[in-house]
Amino acid sequence: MTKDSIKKALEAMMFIWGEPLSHKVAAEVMNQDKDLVYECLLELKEEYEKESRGIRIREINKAFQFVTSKDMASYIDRLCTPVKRRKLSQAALEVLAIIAYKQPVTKGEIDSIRGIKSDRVMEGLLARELIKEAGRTNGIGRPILYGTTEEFLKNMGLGSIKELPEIDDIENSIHIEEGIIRDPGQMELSLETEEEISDKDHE
Amino acid sequence: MTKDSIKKALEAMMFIWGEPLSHKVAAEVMNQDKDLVYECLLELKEEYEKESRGIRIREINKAFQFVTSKDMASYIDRLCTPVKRRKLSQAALEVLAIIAYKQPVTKGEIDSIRGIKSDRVMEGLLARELIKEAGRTNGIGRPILYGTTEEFLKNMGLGSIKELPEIDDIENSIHIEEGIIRDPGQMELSLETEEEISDKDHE
Amino acid sequence: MSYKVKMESFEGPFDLLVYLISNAEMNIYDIEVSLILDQYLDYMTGLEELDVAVATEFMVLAATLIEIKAKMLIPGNLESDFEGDFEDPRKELVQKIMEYKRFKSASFLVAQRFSDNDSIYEKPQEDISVYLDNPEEFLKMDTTSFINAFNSFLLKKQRIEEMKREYQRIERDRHTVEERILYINSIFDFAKVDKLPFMKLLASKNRYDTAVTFVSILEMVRDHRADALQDEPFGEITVKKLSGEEREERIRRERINRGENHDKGQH
Repeated sequence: MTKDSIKKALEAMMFIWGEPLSHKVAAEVMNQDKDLVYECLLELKEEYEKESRGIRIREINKAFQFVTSKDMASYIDRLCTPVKRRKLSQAALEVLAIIAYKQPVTKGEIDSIRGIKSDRVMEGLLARELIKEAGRTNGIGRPILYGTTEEFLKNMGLGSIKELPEIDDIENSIHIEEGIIRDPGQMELSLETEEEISDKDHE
Repeated sequence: MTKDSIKKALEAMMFIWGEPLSHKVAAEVMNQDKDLVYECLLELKEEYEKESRGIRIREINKAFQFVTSKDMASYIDRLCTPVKRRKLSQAALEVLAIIAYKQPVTKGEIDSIRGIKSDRVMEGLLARELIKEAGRTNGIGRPILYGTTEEFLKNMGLGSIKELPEIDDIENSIHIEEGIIRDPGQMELSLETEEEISDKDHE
Repeated sequence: MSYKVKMESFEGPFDLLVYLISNAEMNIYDIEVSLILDQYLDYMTGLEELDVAVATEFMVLAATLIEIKAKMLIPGNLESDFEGDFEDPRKELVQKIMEYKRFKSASFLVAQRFSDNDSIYEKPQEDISVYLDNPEEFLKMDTTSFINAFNSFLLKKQRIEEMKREYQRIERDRHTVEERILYINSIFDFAKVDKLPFMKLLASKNRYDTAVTFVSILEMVRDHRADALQDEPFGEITVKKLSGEEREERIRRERINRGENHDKGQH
């Protein structure tokens, strides 16, 4: 099979599959080398982006799926009035951030960082499949460890958890203004403000 | 909106809609002239065909929908059809191994190595195209020689028979010893009964 | 207080603490604990409206703050020119606050990225139900299982061959009991005596040979070809070869004995 015909087959398979299609599965179906198939998928992804098409290819853990381009959201909204995803509460975002950066992590550790119990918040995150159980520690009572899911990566627009930005970079790039973070509804605005909570400069 | 951006929006809308998308509905969503939109849809359809992509656009009564290209049917079949994995029986694996390592080899030699008749097992392997006839010896009765097939290599994930992993002392281990087959009484003691290719193992 | 903030809007005690510190424009590494504690306790008056579990969490931190304040009141504790192992009682708290702040920042990044990607849509899987009832057969085979299966066959074959060798050896050995009797007779003939110590009859001194010789002599005794004499337990065994006449005499006597026994049994 030429690279070109592999790419065509990949288009068809991704379209039918809907869910992210693993490069290994695709390679097996076509009876081709999986590294070659992965290469083709990456190229195809780039082609769609370069041509700035209405549909794009998203990579999650070496699995690929067709999705709509961000810019098309307004048309889709008007066409389908899709169900708006419920926004996460600030508590949920905190827990999610802790799990994302410290995974695998126990509920005890999360509680300790936040200084408050996170049980209900975690139930919600589990129900939305943003976090999952990821084994147990060997410690007393063998507490459950938690990690993030593929659904989390999708929502973050990340190809893999390795692409998560360094936490120190965030602190430098994100400015938190007091009054606004209190109100979860205005959270998106809060990111543009200037005042900083960090007192590092005083050191 | 330029024709180009109309086309992009149409791609995204058709992708999400799934069912045939009427040019009128699409035109309404984009707030564009419906004839212009129809023209764009026709052009888009042609573009996909000209580039012979894996996904195409199908028109039904001025409504348009993404579908997979006809040529891709076999990949779709393979992707979507769940596989029932069959396992070879121990007897079949033994015979296959002897043939793989000693090929070309006669049935007599195989029987002698295993200490039991292998007729039924070999029929199964021939039917599955894992082994094939590979000429005849010049010996008495000119017995048929057997060898492995390309299907065998494919199943084993080998590029050629030379890539077969080495077994230590294979020659010492599977030498053909005279006495073994002589005493039928001993045979029951020594070898399990022959099995057909079993499909016990579904995954 | 510069402006009013509801207790409910704080995610937890750390969240409140971070707010108070930054609102007071304090250096996080040099918190004025008594001031912050007063403000913190002020806010805690609003806790009555919160559920008990949450209130507890806030009180734990309040207790920590009180403890730190107390420690700091001990004279000398805060003299920076003091040489030695000086441990700031605020150190642990500051570390915890800093960690909390890091993740708080990260949570804003998560929020931002989530809202960015909210506008990307995926479509459901196409209907593939037609394929599902009709699974394709697939031969499951890989090099590892192939080699494992074959190695276990080789092992089995090896065991069988060992067993077979053993079997043949026993057969051969059985044969040699008769051979050994011939050999023993030939030794007596050669020595031209009728009595020989057992040890003299051995062909070699291994255990196997000893056993075969012993079994052969037992066979000869049973057959009235020889007598085995032993003066004391574990003493030397002397083998006496019986002549043809002696043997016939023994056989005759045995028959009589058997006949008498037979008659007794009749009555």
